[in-house]
Amino acid sequence: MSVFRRALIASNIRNLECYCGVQKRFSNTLFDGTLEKHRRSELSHDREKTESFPPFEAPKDYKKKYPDFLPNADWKKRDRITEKLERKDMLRRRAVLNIPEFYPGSILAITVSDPYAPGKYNRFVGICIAKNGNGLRTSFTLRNVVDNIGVEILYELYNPTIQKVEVLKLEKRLDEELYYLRDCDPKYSTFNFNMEPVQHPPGAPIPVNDIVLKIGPRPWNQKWHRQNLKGVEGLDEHLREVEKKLAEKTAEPWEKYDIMKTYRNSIHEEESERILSEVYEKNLHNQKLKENRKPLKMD
Amino acid sequence: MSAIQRCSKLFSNNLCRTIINIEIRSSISDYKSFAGSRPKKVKNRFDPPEWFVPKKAYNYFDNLTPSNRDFLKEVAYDRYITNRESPLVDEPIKRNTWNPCTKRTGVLGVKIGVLPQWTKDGTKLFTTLVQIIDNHVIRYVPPEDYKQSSAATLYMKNRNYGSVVVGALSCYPTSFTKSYVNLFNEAGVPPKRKLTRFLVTPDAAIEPGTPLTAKHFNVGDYVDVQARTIGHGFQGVVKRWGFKGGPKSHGATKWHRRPGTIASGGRTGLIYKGKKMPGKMGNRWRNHRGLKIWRINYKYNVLYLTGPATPGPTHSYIRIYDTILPNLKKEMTSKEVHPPMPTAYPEDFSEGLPEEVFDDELFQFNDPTLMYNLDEK
Amino acid sequence: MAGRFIPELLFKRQFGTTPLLNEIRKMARLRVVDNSILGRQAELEGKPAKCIHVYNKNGVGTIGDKVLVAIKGQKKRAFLVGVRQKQKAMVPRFDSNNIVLIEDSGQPTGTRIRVPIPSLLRGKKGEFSKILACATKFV
Amino acid sequence: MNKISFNALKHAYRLRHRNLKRVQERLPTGYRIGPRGRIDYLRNSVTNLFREERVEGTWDYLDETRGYAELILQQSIKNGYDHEVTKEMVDYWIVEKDIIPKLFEVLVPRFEDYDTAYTKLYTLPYVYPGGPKRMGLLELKGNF
Repeated sequence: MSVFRRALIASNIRNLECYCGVQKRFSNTLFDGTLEKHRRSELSHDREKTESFPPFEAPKDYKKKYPDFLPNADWKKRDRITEKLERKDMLRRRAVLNIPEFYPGSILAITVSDPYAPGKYNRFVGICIAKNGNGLRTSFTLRNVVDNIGVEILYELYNPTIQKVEVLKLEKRLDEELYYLRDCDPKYSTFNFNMEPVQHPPGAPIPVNDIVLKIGPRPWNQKWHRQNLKGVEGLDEHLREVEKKLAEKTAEPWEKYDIMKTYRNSIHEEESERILSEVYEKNLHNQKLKENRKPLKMD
Repeated sequence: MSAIQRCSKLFSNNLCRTIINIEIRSSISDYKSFAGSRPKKVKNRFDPPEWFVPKKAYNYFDNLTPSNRDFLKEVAYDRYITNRESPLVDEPIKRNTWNPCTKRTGVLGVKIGVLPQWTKDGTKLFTTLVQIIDNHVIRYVPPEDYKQSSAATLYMKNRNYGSVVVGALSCYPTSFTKSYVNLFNEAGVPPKRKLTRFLVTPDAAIEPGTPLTAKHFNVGDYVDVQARTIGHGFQGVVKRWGFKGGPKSHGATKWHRRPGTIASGGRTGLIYKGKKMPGKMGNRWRNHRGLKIWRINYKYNVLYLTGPATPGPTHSYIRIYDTILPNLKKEMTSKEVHPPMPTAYPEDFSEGLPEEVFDDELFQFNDPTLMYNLDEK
Repeated sequence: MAGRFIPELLFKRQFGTTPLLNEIRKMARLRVVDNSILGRQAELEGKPAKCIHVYNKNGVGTIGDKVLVAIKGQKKRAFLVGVRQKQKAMVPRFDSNNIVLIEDSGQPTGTRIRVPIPSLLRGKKGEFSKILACATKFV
Repeated sequence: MNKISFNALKHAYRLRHRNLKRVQERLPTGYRIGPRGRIDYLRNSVTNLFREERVEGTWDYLDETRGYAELILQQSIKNGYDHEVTKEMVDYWIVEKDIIPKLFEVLVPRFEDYDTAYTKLYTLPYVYPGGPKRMGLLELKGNF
């Protein structure tokens, strides 16, 4: 009897393996779990040492401060070692370049080395309208109106040609993406290149600018009425009845409540804490290095 | 339908299914007994060749008590690690120098992802990361013997190539059949999950049991890559070949994703060979040649190769070997440092290794920000 | 694409506009950004310049390419100095497709460009240097 | 709902959702199918689970509901009914409103100290005669 019981338990375990986050990606791939087993296997001649996680607990605001350290949640592209190597590169770059925290809606000034410009550098000021990607692929877009024409530039955050990132005004907007500024009055996306930075006291909460803009006449760049935007009003003036009905038809209000979907598309707390504590440890290490450097410069 | 499968319909519970699993697994694993059950055996196209060794065995490991399981692990560890008779202790094969005509062995890696990197002129490039986990040489067959074996094709018989079998990912021997585990006796390494074969010239002969790591390659060299592409299953003509299909509306009935005519009538009245049709898409062997090694991580044995377009999904096997492209070979010969022959041994790195090595043109993230020189135009 | 520069009263679309690729091919409407009289008049009339040909192998124009345009019943050559299409990192994207008209001799028709032009055009030489001479601002 | 930060699930879950094609419920307007029908089915089965504490059905469907039930329990233990987003979530997912007090007065105190998953899924024998459906039984732990 006991043999059968064990066989039953064994079958359950095998059952578990095919679901427990180690699902096979394609027919010609390894299970995640088996690969991890082999990396740390005793029989391996160059096996990886099990690393103890740093005892530090990252501050709570780190998740908002450093969102680009959290990897892509697409499980088909994930790998532990790749993410670790990527994070190392990011931290190395951050030790050289000071990258302050900013959000879509805050006003930035970016200085880039440019081989064609007279001083070999180029400075651009604008409002951050989107922040995309994660890891080394993080990018953001700045928008400004220069000489009555809208200009947008996409910057890669970890590009080695970026010399300086200045935050002139730190604030948030009601939406995560502000592409609708393209169809609003140009005065809302006009910023002076010689603008003086607004000081943000350290530790204070980030102010939310709850300005609601009026959208311009059609044609629009995108179908704004289908996007549930909070920072825009006056959309109904420009819509016909057919379009309103279509918008109702295509809306998916239940998608907001699909909690397993949000769980699968995000990185859960335990994992993000583990990643951010690593970042925190490295930051502390860098600070110590800086403090030690100061007396050296005095000599 | 076998009697066991039929009974699964009648007494369908979990216990019964496990027993069926055992039956089916054992029948597959012990191939000979399965074949022996038929008195008259007709040779089939899908039958395995004579030298085929059945690999998978029923995993009795789960049914053991934990203490017994640990004991078996200890025995395997003692045999393969602590009391291992290293084949390298014997008189090693003579090491030759590298020349452009030599073909060295390759390695069997696992693709682990794609990352962007930047060069020192500020241009961005995507690199594929390949990890080399636990590779060993399992067997070397010199050209004279290899030509006479049944596995050699006409191509191999006309050329003077020996064969090297390389294995990756060591396992405990309990999960494999006895005949499969015995393949690794010569090398004295634990049985491997995956095996491949590379053809080598006789001057690159290598002893069984030699470990292969990321040190096998130098930064700045060029490699070729072989892997299976992402499998998409059975697909229609629109996804597989990019046909246009039909209109979505305007009175189209059942004519949205169809191929149209496949041949004309008249004199020929036949469909040409190679006509693009629905079928299984992907999961085929594909080559990618002339990829540069930009960066090597010795701590985790990771290579950074050019391009996001290396075949296969993440966590798939990938074969890597020196390039065969003549122009890139010339470039490699003109360099001062040639690839290690037949592979890098630990005595070559007695001074110790850095954690990472970069190509000269690649930007390191420790470096200061790229500035352009004011004098340049 | 070009609806922005046409007076709303004259022409109002009654059909939906899907997100555009904003590619500059033949028949694409372009905006003249130099201070030439020809360009100014065409804009006021509501008949902007129309691309007839792209001097390019793939037929899709990008920043720095030369195009042939039809403007007020004339054929004119022009250079693209800013496009609406999505660009690579560090390359600016503008809200309209901007061109600068040139004569057959290669001399620009206007004397001054009214909008900023991308900085990477400064790397171009030869025919383009005359256009760079009348630029006011780089971005 | 996007603002919620979830903790790790303790049970084995599938990395891709199931479409639940066979969900077809009659409505006055017609059949309810597609992603909306899927969510509506799951809402009903989650409320059923909290009411009965033990539900039988096809294994695949129960496995799908299990994740939702676990997350709702996890969040209601963590935040309570006063939390704005959790309240909205619970109000949507529990269709019969008399279960909500049960969730916070009975189930939350029961599962507060659990380190493991809150539910358990068993396999049941195949139904004969019938199709080759894998049947299952989903229950809340600690029910009597």
